[in-house]
Amino acid sequence: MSIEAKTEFKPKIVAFCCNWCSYAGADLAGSSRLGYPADVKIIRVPCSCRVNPMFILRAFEKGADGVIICGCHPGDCHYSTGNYYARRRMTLLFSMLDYLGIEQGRTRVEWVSAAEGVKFSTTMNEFVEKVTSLGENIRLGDLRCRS
Amino acid sequence: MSRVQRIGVFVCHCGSNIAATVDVTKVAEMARLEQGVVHAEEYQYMCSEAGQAKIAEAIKEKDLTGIVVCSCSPRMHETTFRNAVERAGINPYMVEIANIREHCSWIHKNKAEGTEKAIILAKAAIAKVNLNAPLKPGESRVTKRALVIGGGIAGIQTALDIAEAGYKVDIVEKTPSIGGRMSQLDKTFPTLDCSACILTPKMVEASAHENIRIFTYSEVEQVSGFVGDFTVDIRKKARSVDMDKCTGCGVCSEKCPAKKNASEFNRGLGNRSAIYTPFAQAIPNVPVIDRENCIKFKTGKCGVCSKVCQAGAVDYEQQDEIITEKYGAIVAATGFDTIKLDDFDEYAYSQSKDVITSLELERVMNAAGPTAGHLERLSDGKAPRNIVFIQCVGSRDCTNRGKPYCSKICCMYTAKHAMLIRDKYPDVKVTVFYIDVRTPGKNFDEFYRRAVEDYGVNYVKGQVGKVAPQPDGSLMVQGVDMLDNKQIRMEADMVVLATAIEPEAGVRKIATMLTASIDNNNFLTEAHPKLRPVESPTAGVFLSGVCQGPKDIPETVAQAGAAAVKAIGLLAKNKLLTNPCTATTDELLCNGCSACENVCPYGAITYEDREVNDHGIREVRRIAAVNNALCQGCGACTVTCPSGAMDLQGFSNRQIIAEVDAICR
Amino acid sequence: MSYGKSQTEEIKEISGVNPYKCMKCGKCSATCPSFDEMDIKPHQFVSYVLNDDAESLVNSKSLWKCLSCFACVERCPRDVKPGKLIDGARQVVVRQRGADYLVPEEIPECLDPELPQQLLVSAFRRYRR
Amino acid sequence: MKYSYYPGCTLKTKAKELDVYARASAEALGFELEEIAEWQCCGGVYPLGADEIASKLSSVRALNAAKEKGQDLVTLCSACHHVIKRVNDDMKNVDDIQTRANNYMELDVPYKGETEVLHYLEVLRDRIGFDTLKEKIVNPLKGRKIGAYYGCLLLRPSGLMAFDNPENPSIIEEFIRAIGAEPVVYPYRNECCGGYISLKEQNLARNMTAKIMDSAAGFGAELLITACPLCLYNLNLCRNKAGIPVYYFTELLAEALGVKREVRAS
Repeated sequence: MSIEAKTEFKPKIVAFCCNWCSYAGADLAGSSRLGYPADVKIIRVPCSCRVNPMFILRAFEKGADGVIICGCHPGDCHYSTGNYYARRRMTLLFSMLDYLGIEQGRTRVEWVSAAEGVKFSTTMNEFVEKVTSLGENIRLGDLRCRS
Repeated sequence: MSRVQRIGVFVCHCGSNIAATVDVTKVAEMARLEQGVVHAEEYQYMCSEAGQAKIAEAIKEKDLTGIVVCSCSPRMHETTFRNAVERAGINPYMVEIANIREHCSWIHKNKAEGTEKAIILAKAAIAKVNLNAPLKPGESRVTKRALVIGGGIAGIQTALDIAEAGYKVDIVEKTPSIGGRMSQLDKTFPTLDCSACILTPKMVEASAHENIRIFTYSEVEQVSGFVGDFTVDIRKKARSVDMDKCTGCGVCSEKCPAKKNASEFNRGLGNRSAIYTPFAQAIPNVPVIDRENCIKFKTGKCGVCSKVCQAGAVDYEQQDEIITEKYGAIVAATGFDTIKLDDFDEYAYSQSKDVITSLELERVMNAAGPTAGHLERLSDGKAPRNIVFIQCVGSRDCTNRGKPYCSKICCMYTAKHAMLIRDKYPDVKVTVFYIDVRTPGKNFDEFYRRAVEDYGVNYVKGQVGKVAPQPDGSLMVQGVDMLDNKQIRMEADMVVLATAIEPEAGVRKIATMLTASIDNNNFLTEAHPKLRPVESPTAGVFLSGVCQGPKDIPETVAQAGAAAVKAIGLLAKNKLLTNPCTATTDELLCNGCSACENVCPYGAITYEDREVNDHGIREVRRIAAVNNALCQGCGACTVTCPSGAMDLQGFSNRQIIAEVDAICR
Repeated sequence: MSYGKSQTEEIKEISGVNPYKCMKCGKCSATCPSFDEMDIKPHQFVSYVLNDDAESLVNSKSLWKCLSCFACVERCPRDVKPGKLIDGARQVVVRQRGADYLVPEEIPECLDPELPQQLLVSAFRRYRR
Repeated sequence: MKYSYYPGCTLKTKAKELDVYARASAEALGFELEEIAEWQCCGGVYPLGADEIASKLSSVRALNAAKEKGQDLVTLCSACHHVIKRVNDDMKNVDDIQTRANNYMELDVPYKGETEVLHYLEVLRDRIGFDTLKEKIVNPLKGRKIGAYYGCLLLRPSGLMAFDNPENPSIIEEFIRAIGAEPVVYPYRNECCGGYISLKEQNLARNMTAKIMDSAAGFGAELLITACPLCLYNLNLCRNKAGIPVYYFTELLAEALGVKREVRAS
């Protein structure tokens, strides 16, 4: 591994998208051909409130460089209040992660509606750019897995 | 994991949609190496009958227990593939979709990158299916009644169609009468029918229909429940007039001394009394008291209306009333308004009475309007000789003062106005400043051409920069003719602004109550822009009319009918299958703390004392129990649960973590 | 002239305007107080840039007729900022030596006793590098 | 209350009235204008080119001087106000300009748009209040019909200037009402006077101001007021035709506050 040529850094980014708004927004970005880097991989969840902080910790532990959670706009949640729960939980989690050394720029919550293909694409482009500028996440990775 | 899965992976080319930027063969090859995968193949169109047959065949031959389809978004074809595998004998919830089209092939141009990502997405889906378990949907009942929010032409048509199919339907309208914007129009394009003449019979039909109840001067206050079983609170605002006693004679309005209140129906161009019916054909023909402007309510003295009412219908003590009703389906038909022109003062709308919106012109042209149908300047009552129409005022405007969309109806109604004016007043010169004339629609372009060719309306390609009121009361219009490349300065006596339309102000509140999606322009979002244009993504909520996007009357009526059919299709069912992806408790981990109960938006979680067998120890514990008919599967409880006892079927902790692992591997 | 960059590219860069945003409504030309003095009209600037015809733009009289009154910028429904595009073309010209619209020698004949400094300063800034 | 004050080149020479009456009125109204030491000319026009830095530095210096004193920066001339306000916005919101300008300036603490830029009229409206101003008027200009001439630079682009409604402004009309006179509203009060075109093509500016003057006169204005020396100059080019005199708004303010004579005497 150590003798491998140094290639351009490609971050690993996990995006949790709620089924009703953001996942549909991502679909719209796709059907409108609004590109964003392939580094983003989307996991579909019913609602942003389904995202357990454990999932995010797990992602960082397994080598993710950034995690973004997308949900419906405040007031538009399919389940009325799920995105409010998500927002509160993530605010706490992100400040804790920051304390642990995982910079705020590696985590983000964004509201993207089903009609906002453009916003989805620009958000992902911005986020990837930000995470790329921060470089590889080494803080929470399992050090035993490294050579 | 109950047993080791035997997974089949099916990679779709989607013609060239996927195959052009993703090496589908390689995806299938790589999938074959994943844990549990015993079969992988690719095909041109997995959703086709032949594609589905391939899945069925593989299930039979290889005894598959789980399926991964790498294709388009699950929002497109998840149901298709679930049904296909069910027919082939395995549980439909053993299917997972890897979205390698919308989330991959369509957005990545580099084939190597696209292929790599598609493989990872496939791996994530495979990892998830390894942990899938068969699920069985429950059943819920359907209340055989529909609610229509909004009593304009969209709401009336939807209600009539639902009622004709034999179902009960309620219309909730916030103003004192049904009729909506169409009742304010004078004539309609492209046939020049009188608007009231074609609308009034529909209004009467709706009010007389045995299956239709109309709540006017009422608003939806609260909505709970879900498809098939909504519970809605409707606020009937105090009308101050007893609807049963009132005979609609109109003496109260006539005698009311508070006469100088801007008439909403006439767009503020005329006055009405404090007790009023908005217009002559109003339904119901029962007045309301506008309490803010009523002398009795302001000072305690007056009471004229009560004294002159022979029927004794005036009731100053009347209170708002809340009606709670159950519905199986809800149709939003909340309509539109014109935008405020505060930020468009270059057209002098706020500085001159002779600069009006097109909707105001409708009232001016209408026999029941403020000028009794005579075309005259509102400043001095003089007949205009030069009228200038300005198109796209606030439409197609991406700055923060306007709307980015085309309002769609303006080109046609301006042609109508121009034609009607030239027809009735041949001496009046009519000039239209336009950016583009957009007339797609049956007989629409012919209509516009008639305005030009037969009626001599002068269409000028270009915009107006400024309308300047002159000391003599005329209006100096400065515009450009882009074809002549000349700046034009022309004097006009009247300027009409084709003002952009926007969804009615209260729609955001209603969308929130319905948990229906809404876009940045406040239009309600449809479930699919092409294939499900009248359904909201929220099950049981349908869209009718301009609340979904700009439309003219024929389109609105067509969509209203389509929304009705969707509602009828729902009401015709006796039972609905519920989403089986509900929360479930691990009774050995639950400590009965009530945290989940507190976050559940549906009240689906209760507690019961249950005997559990904890590694040989039998004891009765307080344990969370989920009502599957009520649980909608959001998952809020799963994260809240401190002991990790709550999980969500179909989106379990282990499944999501498996996906995370597969992506980060 | 410039280092490998076309003049239209230069105009776009200096002005920061994206001409593709324009929908050709003509509002800028309808608004412009100097319209009659211009040979290339404000709305045409966008087309000239799109057609890669910087040659005509830099030789246009219009560059010296724009008053920087920002009326077109204010009223443009597409946020194109046509005035900035005109200024971009003007910059291309004044940044080249010897292409000054205003030369110091002609100042004395322009002077009148009431003339405010502000006028000289502004004109110098707009007409010269 | 003390404000940093940026007079600008013309207020020291041709437009002395604009300046001296403003200072005297400020004193009467209980605020002080503290002139920035060694200010330099703003350049008269805002440099539109996205890559221009050097021509913005004089504004940045003035802005930073006000920041160091912890004061808001008050301007009088429309052009100075326009330039300084927009440069301030660049320093606040455009990273590239902020960085490059600070590199030139080599300040101890980089300037990042902290200073608030106020036009004198904004001080009257938002800090003093036109109601308070009205109370302090000793010599109301009763019966005078005054047209406000705004010009371009105070109003546009409205998103950045945030001065007033760009198409139908009212701040000077309110000011006129406060000093006891009657405002005359006319549609061309926000149309361009011709600006710097009058240096080489006076006739063009004259045509433009004639339209403005005629409109104002038509609606009954007996005099016009403005905040810009160049506007005043251009309007006066066609004065003979319509015959309406043009004044700086500060002169009428001083008159209404009863301090005009003192200034003259001094």
